[in-house]
Amino acid sequence: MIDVHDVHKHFGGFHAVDGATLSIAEGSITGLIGPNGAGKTTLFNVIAGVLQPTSGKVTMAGEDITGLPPHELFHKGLLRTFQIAHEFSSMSCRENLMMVPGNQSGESLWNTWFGRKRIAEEERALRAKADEVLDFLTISHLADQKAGEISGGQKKLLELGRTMMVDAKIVFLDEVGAGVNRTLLNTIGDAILRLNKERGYTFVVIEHDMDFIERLCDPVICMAEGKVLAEGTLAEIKANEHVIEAYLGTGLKHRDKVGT
Amino acid sequence: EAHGKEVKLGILIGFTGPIESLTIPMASAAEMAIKEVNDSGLLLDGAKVTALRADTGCIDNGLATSNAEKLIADGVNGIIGGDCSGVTGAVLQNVAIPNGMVMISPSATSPGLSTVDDKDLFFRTAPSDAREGQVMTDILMDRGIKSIALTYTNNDYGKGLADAIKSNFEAAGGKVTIYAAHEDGKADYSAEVGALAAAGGDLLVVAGYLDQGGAGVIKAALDAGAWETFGLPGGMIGENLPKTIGPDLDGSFGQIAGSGGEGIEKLKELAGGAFDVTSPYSPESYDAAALFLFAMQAANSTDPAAYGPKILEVANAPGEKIYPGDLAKGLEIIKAGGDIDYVGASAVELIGPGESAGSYREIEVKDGKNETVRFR
Amino acid sequence: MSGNPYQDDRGNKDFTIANPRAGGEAEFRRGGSARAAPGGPFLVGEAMTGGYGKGPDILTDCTIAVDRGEIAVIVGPNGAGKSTAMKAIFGMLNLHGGHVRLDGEDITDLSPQDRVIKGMGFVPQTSNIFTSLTVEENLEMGAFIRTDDFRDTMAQVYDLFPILKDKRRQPAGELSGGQRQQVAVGRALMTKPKVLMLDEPTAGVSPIVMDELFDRIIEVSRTGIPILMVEQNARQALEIADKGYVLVQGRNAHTGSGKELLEDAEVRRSFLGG
Amino acid sequence: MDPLNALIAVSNYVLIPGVAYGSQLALGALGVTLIYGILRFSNFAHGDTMAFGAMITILVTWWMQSKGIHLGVMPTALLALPFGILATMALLLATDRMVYRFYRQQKAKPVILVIVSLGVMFIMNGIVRFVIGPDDQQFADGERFIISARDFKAWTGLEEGLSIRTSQGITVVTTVIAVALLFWFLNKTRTGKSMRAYSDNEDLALLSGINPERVVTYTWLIIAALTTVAGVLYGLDKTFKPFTYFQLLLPIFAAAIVGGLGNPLGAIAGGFVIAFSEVTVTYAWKKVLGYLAPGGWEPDSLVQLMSTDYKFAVSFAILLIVLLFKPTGLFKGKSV
Amino acid sequence: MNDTIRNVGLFVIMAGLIALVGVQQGLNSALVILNMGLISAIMAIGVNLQWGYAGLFNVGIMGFVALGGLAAVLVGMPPVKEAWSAGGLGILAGLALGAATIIGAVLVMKRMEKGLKRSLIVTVVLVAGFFIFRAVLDPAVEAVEAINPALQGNLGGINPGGENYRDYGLIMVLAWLFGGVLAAGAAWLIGKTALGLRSDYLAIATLGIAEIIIAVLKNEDWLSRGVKNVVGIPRPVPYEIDLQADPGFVASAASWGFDPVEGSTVYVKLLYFFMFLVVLLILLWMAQMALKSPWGRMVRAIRDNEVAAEAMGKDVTRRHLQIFVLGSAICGLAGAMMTTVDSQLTPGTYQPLRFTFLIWVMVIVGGSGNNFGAVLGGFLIWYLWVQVEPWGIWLMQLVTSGMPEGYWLKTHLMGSAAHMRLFTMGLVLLLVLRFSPRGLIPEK
Ligand SMILES: Nc1ncnc2c1ncn2[C@@H]1O[C@H](COP(=O)(O)OP(=O)(O)OP(=O)(O)O)[C@@H](O)[C@H]1O
Ligand SMILES: Nc1ncnc2c1ncn2[C@@H]1O[C@H](COP(=O)(O)OP(=O)(O)OP(=O)(O)O)[C@@H](O)[C@H]1O
Ligand SMILES: [Mg+2]
Ligand SMILES: [Mg+2]
Repeated sequence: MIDVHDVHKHFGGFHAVDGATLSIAEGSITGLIGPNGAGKTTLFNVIAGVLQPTSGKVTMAGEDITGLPPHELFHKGLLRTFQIAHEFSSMSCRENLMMVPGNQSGESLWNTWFGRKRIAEEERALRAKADEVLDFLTISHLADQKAGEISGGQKKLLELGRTMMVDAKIVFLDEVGAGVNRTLLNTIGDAILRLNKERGYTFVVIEHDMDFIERLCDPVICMAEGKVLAEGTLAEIKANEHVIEAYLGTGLKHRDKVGT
Repeated sequence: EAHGKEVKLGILIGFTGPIESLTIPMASAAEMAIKEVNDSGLLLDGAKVTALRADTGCIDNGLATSNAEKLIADGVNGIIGGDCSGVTGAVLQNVAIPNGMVMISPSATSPGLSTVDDKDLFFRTAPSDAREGQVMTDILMDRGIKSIALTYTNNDYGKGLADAIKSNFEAAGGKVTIYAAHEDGKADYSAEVGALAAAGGDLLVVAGYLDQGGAGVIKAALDAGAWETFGLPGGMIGENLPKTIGPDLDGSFGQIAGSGGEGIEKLKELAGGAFDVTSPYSPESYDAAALFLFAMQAANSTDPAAYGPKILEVANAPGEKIYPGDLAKGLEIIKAGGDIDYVGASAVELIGPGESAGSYREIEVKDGKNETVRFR
Repeated sequence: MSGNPYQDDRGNKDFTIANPRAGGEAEFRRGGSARAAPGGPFLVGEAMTGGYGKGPDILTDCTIAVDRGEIAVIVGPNGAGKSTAMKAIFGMLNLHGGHVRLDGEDITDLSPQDRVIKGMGFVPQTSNIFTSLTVEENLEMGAFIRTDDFRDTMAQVYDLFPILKDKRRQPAGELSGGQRQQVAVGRALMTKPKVLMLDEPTAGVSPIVMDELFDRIIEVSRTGIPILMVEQNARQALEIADKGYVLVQGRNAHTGSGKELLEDAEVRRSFLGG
Repeated sequence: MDPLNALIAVSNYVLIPGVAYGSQLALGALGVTLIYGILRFSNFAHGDTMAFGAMITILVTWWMQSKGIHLGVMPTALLALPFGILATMALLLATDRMVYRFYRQQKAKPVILVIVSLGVMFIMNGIVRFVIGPDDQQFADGERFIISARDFKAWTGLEEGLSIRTSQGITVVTTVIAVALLFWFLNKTRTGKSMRAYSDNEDLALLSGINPERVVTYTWLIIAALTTVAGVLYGLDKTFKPFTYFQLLLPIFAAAIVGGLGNPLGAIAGGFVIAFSEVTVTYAWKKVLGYLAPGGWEPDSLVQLMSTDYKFAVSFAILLIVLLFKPTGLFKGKSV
Repeated sequence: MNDTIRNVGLFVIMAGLIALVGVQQGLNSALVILNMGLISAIMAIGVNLQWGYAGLFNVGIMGFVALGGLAAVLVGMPPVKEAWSAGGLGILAGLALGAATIIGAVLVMKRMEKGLKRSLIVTVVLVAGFFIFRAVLDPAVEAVEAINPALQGNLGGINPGGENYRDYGLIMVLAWLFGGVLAAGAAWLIGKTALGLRSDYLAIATLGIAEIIIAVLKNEDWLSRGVKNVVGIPRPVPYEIDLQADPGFVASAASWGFDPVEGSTVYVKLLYFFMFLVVLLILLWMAQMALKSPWGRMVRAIRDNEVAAEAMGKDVTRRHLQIFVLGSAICGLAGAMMTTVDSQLTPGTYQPLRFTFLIWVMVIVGGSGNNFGAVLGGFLIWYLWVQVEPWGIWLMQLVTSGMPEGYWLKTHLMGSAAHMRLFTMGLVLLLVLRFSPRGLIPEK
């Protein structure tokens, strides 16, 4: 589906992504893990067109998409969420969702003056769909709240919700779990699995919560220092010494405190 | 006709905006003429004249028109103004002509205003640019100047005057090495002086305002050592210039409208220290106010339609010459059925469609003072 | 777009006439003074009621307390008001009900900066670092109120988070998400606080760093500093907690020791993900 | 061939005026950029604040002159400067208390503050004209030149003169000192760092125990000093007239933007870019080329890229080109 | 509902204020304020579209307004035949060459690989093009400007009326549209280069382009006489003196109780009023419709968070360009209307304070992000701009009332009373913002 070939991204002298090569199979839920600062988000941004790679190539279904602007990638079916939530803060949550689908006829100025009937119909359908998504995310009570005034976790949900408004091919999720209540995270996980099965979405998931990764992801890719460190099933990765040393660690030292 | 006991004159000039520093003396001068008339008690059997000030912002057509409408609503009998040619045109076309109101502008010099079909409602006491170009050329030629650099303030006054100087001077065989505008009120004139100096020339003629960009250009030129003498048209003649620049200005010369200097001296005497009579256009403002009141006296009416045609009559020969301070005398003569030739502070002489064609004083700066060396 | 996705969360609002950096959210308050109110736990927000600006009440009659040597953990669904409760305790929003007491004094009327001087340290959930200052300057700002020599504290922080030492001359805004979290905690530790409040300190950090952080938190609490934190990694957090609060819709839903809560089936199902 | 005269001509008409004007703009832009960085808005009242500081200084200067207090070859205004600064500090603090603080507390969007500053500008505008009137005011005294063109020609026997005014000298020296002080203050002192921290993240500054009101006060005090110095130096070098101070706003803003808003280094660079682009692009190279060309051959035309009518337009065009290659300004516009 | 009542109330108060002017200073004064208020409101809508809805910071409003003024000349005035035969073709050829140079340079930029060679060729094309351009243009300009310079010296416009061009007043409606088109063209050029870069760039670009437009208007005499102004631009309404001479009109005015002078002046202003009102209502309707639709939602999303909007498939740059062009066109339209009311083009009047900052004040005080707010702001600020002058004088009289006649301070203070206009303006501005910091009718 997506092939990343020897991508480098340098900030000044710092090599945030340093020759990453990986490929993501169609229909998979690929986990991307790695220590803080490994270059995961940067790689995401390169693939999603937010950053231009210093060198390297990204292809999607064989087509070169290196450096395409994000809005064009969207229309090719590539969506992403942000690690730091990027909600439309002055709009209501429902509007946040309704704005997503592309090619709405109401996005042409001409139609807003002379094609109002068609717009009204489309809007009704969109609204229904948005409400459905809100319901799914258990935040329908926030439908009319401004997105800037909801809690951090709720913003994350909203971000995920946006990807559900269209038929995406591949969705990049940057730490959906951080700051999300675990019960809710389970719901999100269910949603991801369902989207993957029923609609055939491909997912790439950055996450630090191993339970979450374990439930969803196969395969898992571990990055470190801008390169791919290891690749395989989670079990393989967990057994990898380098990964343990760089990323997983060996658990709490102050075990004595636990359980007192 | 029964005379109202009150005559109202609007003073519609730019109290704020680019020429704000000129307008206070202008208004004071006009109000001094009004006071003089009031003190005499002779106008229309003891009518009392009041002045209403209103702002044009100098460059704000919308504001000027609004304020003109306000003056009309307040029942003015005539408008002294506007000041900058732009707003003057707007007020003339949109307020004065529709309302049949007479305007006498002390400072709008743009030739373009002559083309407005003004229904004989528009007059000006400021002399025309074309005439001054000729006078300046004569002075330059007499002094043996062969080439000049010419800079002008970038508005209709500066441009019109500079055009006139340039065409006259070139026709007389002189050479204009560079012809460049400067904007008033800007922060820095190094660029202009650099370009002017590079072009060279015997003399730098600055067709600007003495307390605006003009002074800035001269200062910068002197400091850089580019020129030591300057040609100074009317807008640059005033006490403030030698005061600002200092002794370095000695030897510079120019001309300003004024007959025999008598008028302006009288105005100065009259004003005492109340305001600066040499400030540009303040003599013209005094004269504008006086013309209104004489014309009203002559028509024995405050109706613009009635006194309008009289303005040319009182301004021009024949008749007894009237100077500042003589307003009472003038009113008396008119009342007695005599004729006056108002000379005023700026040598008023109206030609054609009500424009001034004054004579000029040739000025040279000596020991930090503007001295009149001859009349032209 | 100038590249850095962390900094460039700017929309396209104009930056020429107005600086895009979000202003503070803390409500303005004229600092009052503290009154003696002896007894009770070391830090307690008692029956707090209040919300943002003129909006609805987010907290209703909510009580949170922590005593010396204790770790107290607040858990709850997203939007329950956990962060709001922390801000309320720190004086960043106007309460219209309840009290905050610290070390035998009623500090309800104190301004946030006075609370810092009284010894409270706080790491907010979002925008918790100075992005344009270097890492080292961030730590120095943490020690702003200290007049003594803080170099050894800084060394301790660097020991705890070695990556920060490498990046200490780099603007903190250029760090990755997890690195920023480390800077934020480091900044709070620099105050040498008498009580430490952490809003989701482990959000987005890798497992190894998370373990380190928890270790350090335990260590800090052992020195007698009470710690109040909000956590979504609730299971781990409750494991080390002496006291746990479950907030739902701004109210105390369950309270108990960490162990009790962990064992409560209802709590597990609804809030800890089964 | 006469390269020496060519060099002198260029120095006299391009370099020296450019450096002096550039320093004046830089001082102004520095203030704009500080307010932008720390208080988060563009202050349209900046030009009029400069006028106010200069006005007080002028009034004190006149009083001193009337008492016979002089500073030898230096202008008396330098002695009066501290009074001007003090008065401006008082004015700015009062304005902050009466106007800006309210909006800060309301968490008003910065653009509101911009418009508020427009209101403040109108009011200061009125106050200055009220007190001292709209006219030109003279207050410079002391020795006018360090080197005058006439003396220079006499000494060197060269055809071209070179003049350096005292005010130009003072301007450049003061700018260097002010800039160095400011940098030291912001980067090395505790207060300076706390100002940068506040500028970065208000809430977090609060959580670090920084008193926001104190930061704001310090900022205004520094601004007062900077604006008064800038205003007085400008007045000494050119002339004092309220209207021109308002007009200064445009080049000052342009300088701050091209340098990268919020960045003090940028403000300085921006000042010089603007000043030099104004002076060089419209310069007529005729004379210089005349000196350089062999055998006294002098070009006929002015060899001027653009007439001075387009001085402003050209300097803006240059800004556009600079920004095309450096979209964030010469120095990355960031916080202080 | 509550909000609606409040907003309607605000408009009613505004209407009341203007009506009060009518009572105190006459119908004409009120109508002048009303008409300029309408034009201001239109400009405010344009700026609000750009800033309030899209967050685009345009500090070059003045330039677009001035282009509208230019359009009024280029459409409304008759061609100067002598000038056209003297140098018309030369000027057209020169301009074409200039355009060709720039297009050539852009093409080279697009076609060639980045590198030293490209930069060199682009530079050569530009420099050579510049000199050829000047060589063709300059003599033609000189020839044109030599034709009757005191009164003409320009090429004139396209008014077919010749000598009687004033009879073709309705052509000015076309001029308004052309003003919009001209401004839109300039905005497109700016937007093409500036949008998509950081927004500081747009600010400086608009600031610069406005200065450049004014510089061209002031210095290119062949175009619109430069600083010498163009007077006597025709108008789409009858002339008052013609009405005064028309017995039919005088009779009907009398039946309404007006004398001919007042009747004619009021009538003309009313005609303008209705024309402007129609334009305003059409624009307002269009803006409201657009903003309440998915288009408006998309625009708000872009303003809120450009990065996210881009990731959600919205072409941010294109949308910005569209809005920037539309907003500027509205300003151009208003500029042409204003020049029509003035009957003259005066390049010297275009000052940033009046035409950029004042419009900004209108938008912010009215309430950015709300078209009705912008309209209200347009009226209110314009009203204050012209009406606070007497308040200032009144205030000064109050202050000086205790002082003896002729006392220096009194003279001084009364002398500076005019400056109270700006002072009072500032005070009012601060008061409005104090009690309604998000504007009078805030964004919902
Ligand atoms: N704009 C930038 N300038 C300089 N360095 C940067 C920039 N953006 C990121 N970096 C550096 O690049 C490295 C990789 O950052 P990235 O955000 O990709 O990490 P990550 O793998 O997503 O980490 P985390 O799990 O903590 O989010 C970090 O060390 C960071 O400091
Ligand atoms: N600045 C604000 N203004 C108005 N309402 C707010 C603001 N911040 C949060 N809220 C509201 O307060 C409620 C509680 O928010 P809070 O941030 O305290 O939740 P939380 O428990 O910390 O959630 P999370 O786990 O997602 O961080 C939310 O419903 C939110 O809508
Ligand atoms: Mg990341
Ligand atoms: Mg929270």
